[in-house]
Amino acid sequence: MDGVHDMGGMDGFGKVQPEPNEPVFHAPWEGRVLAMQRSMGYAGAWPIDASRFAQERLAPQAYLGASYYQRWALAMERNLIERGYAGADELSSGHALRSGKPLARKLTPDLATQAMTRGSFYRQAQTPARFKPGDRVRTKNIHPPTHTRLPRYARGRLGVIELVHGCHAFPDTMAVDKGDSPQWLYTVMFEGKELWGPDADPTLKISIDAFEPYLDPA
Amino acid sequence: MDGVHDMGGMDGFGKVQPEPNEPVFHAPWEGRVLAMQRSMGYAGAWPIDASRFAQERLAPQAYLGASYYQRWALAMERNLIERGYAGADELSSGHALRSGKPLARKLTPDLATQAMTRGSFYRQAQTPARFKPGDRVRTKNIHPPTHTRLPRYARGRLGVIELVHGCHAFPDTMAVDKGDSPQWLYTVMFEGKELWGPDADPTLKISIDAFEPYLDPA
Amino acid sequence: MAQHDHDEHGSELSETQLRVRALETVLTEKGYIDPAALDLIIQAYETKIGPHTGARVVAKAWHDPAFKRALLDDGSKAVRALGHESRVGDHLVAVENTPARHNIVVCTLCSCYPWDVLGLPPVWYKSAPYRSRAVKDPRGVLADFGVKLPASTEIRVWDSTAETRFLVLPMRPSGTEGWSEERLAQLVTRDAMIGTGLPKPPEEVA
Amino acid sequence: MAQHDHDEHGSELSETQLRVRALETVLTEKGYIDPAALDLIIQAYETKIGPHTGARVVAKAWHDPAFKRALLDDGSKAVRALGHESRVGDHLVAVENTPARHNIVVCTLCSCYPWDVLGLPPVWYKSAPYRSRAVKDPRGVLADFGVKLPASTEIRVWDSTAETRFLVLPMRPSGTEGWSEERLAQLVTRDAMIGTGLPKPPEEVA
Repeated sequence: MDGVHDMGGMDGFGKVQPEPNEPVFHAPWEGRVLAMQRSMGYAGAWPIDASRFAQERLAPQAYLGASYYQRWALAMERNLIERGYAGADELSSGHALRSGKPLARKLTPDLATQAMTRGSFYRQAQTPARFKPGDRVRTKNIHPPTHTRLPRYARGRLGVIELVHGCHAFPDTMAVDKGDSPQWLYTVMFEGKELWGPDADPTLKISIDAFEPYLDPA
Repeated sequence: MDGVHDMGGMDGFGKVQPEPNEPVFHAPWEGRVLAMQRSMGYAGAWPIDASRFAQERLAPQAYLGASYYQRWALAMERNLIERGYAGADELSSGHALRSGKPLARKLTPDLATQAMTRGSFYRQAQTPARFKPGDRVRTKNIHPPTHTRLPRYARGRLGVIELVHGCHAFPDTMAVDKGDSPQWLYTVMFEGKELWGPDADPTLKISIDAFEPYLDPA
Repeated sequence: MAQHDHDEHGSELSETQLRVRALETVLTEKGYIDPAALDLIIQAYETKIGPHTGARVVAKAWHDPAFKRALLDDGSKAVRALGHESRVGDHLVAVENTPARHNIVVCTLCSCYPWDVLGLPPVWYKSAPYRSRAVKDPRGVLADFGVKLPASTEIRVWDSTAETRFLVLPMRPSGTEGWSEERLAQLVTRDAMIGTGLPKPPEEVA
Repeated sequence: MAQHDHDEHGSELSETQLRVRALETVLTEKGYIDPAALDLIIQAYETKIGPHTGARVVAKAWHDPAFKRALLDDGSKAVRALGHESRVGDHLVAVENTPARHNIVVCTLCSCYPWDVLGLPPVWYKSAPYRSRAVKDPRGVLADFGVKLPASTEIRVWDSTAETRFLVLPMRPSGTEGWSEERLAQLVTRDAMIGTGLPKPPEEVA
């Protein structure tokens, strides 16, 4: 979806403000949210793409007004309710009012640290890769109303395949529970002026990682 | 600039909510803001393009959080300060602390109603029109950091000239006090699928009014 | 500010009210504006300028084929020739609905609107939902207004990105043969002239 | 939740704190999560997983040409072979700075970041100013960090739009000939591995 989360190239947000000696968490609740997210992910409650899509569906002003972990918490609440893991009544009362839904597994303390490594998104290729390094491609001008990882600033643009990352689970289908639909994944490199016009920094090159369905030969 | 004001095609804002029997103003201050704006415009304090550009430069969250007339008021404050008509100290104290800057004219009660008609933006053409109805054009993919009236959703897209509106003052230069730089103005029509991809409503056609510098022959 | 002061007397002033009052005081004290002129502008929008002007234009176009041609040819010139008490500036473009094509007007970048013929825009016209969706999902927007058009009707969206202003000329409802201009004008809603609505059915007008 | 409770004891709880506590209670009572496992995850990010892992990887690449080749060839495999206590998942890609090219990593769509080697991302990395500007005006972003590169240096921005994760391999500072891996690692800042900073100059390390 073309939400405010898709902010690459948007002007007006001001300067980047690094924080010296930044703590890992700014409040204890941030750590709880992070750990709950990882724990529910380990349990197989929903894929990471569904977490992102739930964040994207926050109202634009709410998205911009919330901190990173606040967005996570809001997205988690939404996924819990939408997927029937908890009711809005339970979240507002702060207690379970019904028994839970079965989950594939549960993250217990003995498994906690080993479960922290990221999972693999590699999948068995169904078809040979359509593109190889050096190939010229044009990204599609698509505007799906659901989750996609093709940012607006890089749609309908001419680029070059730089890396082939193998075949990966496809976020666009994962986010809406339509399976992992494995797709070849490429790093596609664009000249700055192709994305930002003739006044762009001439030394600038930008890449995205693009799934094969996002690309046409050029 | 690619600000959040450029929201054509952005998803996530929800349904349109018509208000039955809506009043002209929802609070008396709204009318004061509107009338001050028109009054300062009549006085020649700054062009309408500078009002828009000042709104666009509000922080994205502030822009989305403010109502229409709140944005006008914030933009007016910014133009007053940036152009030396009033100091931030005066606006915060609520009183003039220094004498005013000369203005071309002043809107007095006897002139009020006749001054309410919109001004003309027609200008003498410097060159013949480059395009005529039926010509195919491609909008440029430009991303100026300043004010422009070429929306992001219609950049780098193929369209057809539908109407020629004559030669008009150019907002891109007006907004930054670089003169009216007269330019031919055209209604350019796009097919829905050219803007929104193959899944667009096949009956949809969208036009923008585009100044000649936004267009290349196609 | 007399009326303004009176309205708010005794009520708690919001931050915005206070800020706007400070603005007006500074501009007045600086000699830039005359509050009495502001009163007249506000009064004009509250009492004189509004969609009834556009409605009369539409009704005349329905009634008078020569005027309709003139309106579609040059909106500003045609409306000015009517000699309305509210003047009409340049760059007004009238766009005609037909059985094959429905027009909708929006301004995605700010909220440009044909003030001279419709008055000040409603809040929804200036809102993010309308500005964002009208160019991408106009049928969804029409559904928000309870309007459903045949799937075959072309939807033509006009994004007001310059100083041109668009007035939709809706289709004359059937069953109004022989009606006077005045009676026809009662059928013409503001939303019908933006394209988010249709004229009233004849039976709603006495 | 013991530590969590203790930290907040006696202090006023914010709306967010209360909401997150309700969430944890519901998930625990439903049997989905074990708060003791959460404690261990938090503890790991606070004490074990962080940019020191990436710094050791970079220092080894500076020190050992064979490892550097392996790292650039397959980041995940090379780092896993080091046998760090914090495990490294798939899809890690190391990108090398040279005098001709400077790499910067961003995630415009959310905030993807190589947690396994750098720990959790700083707030600025997740902020709208960074996410929006890094792909369009990376030199402006570098200026916000006080970094100025030659105008001729190519700026190569990697937008992490999939599950690949990027680690910048910065240039080894001159004047560090003969240094041990441990000493070299002290030069490697987190920002240098994101591309918004440069390694420390040798004189800053004892």
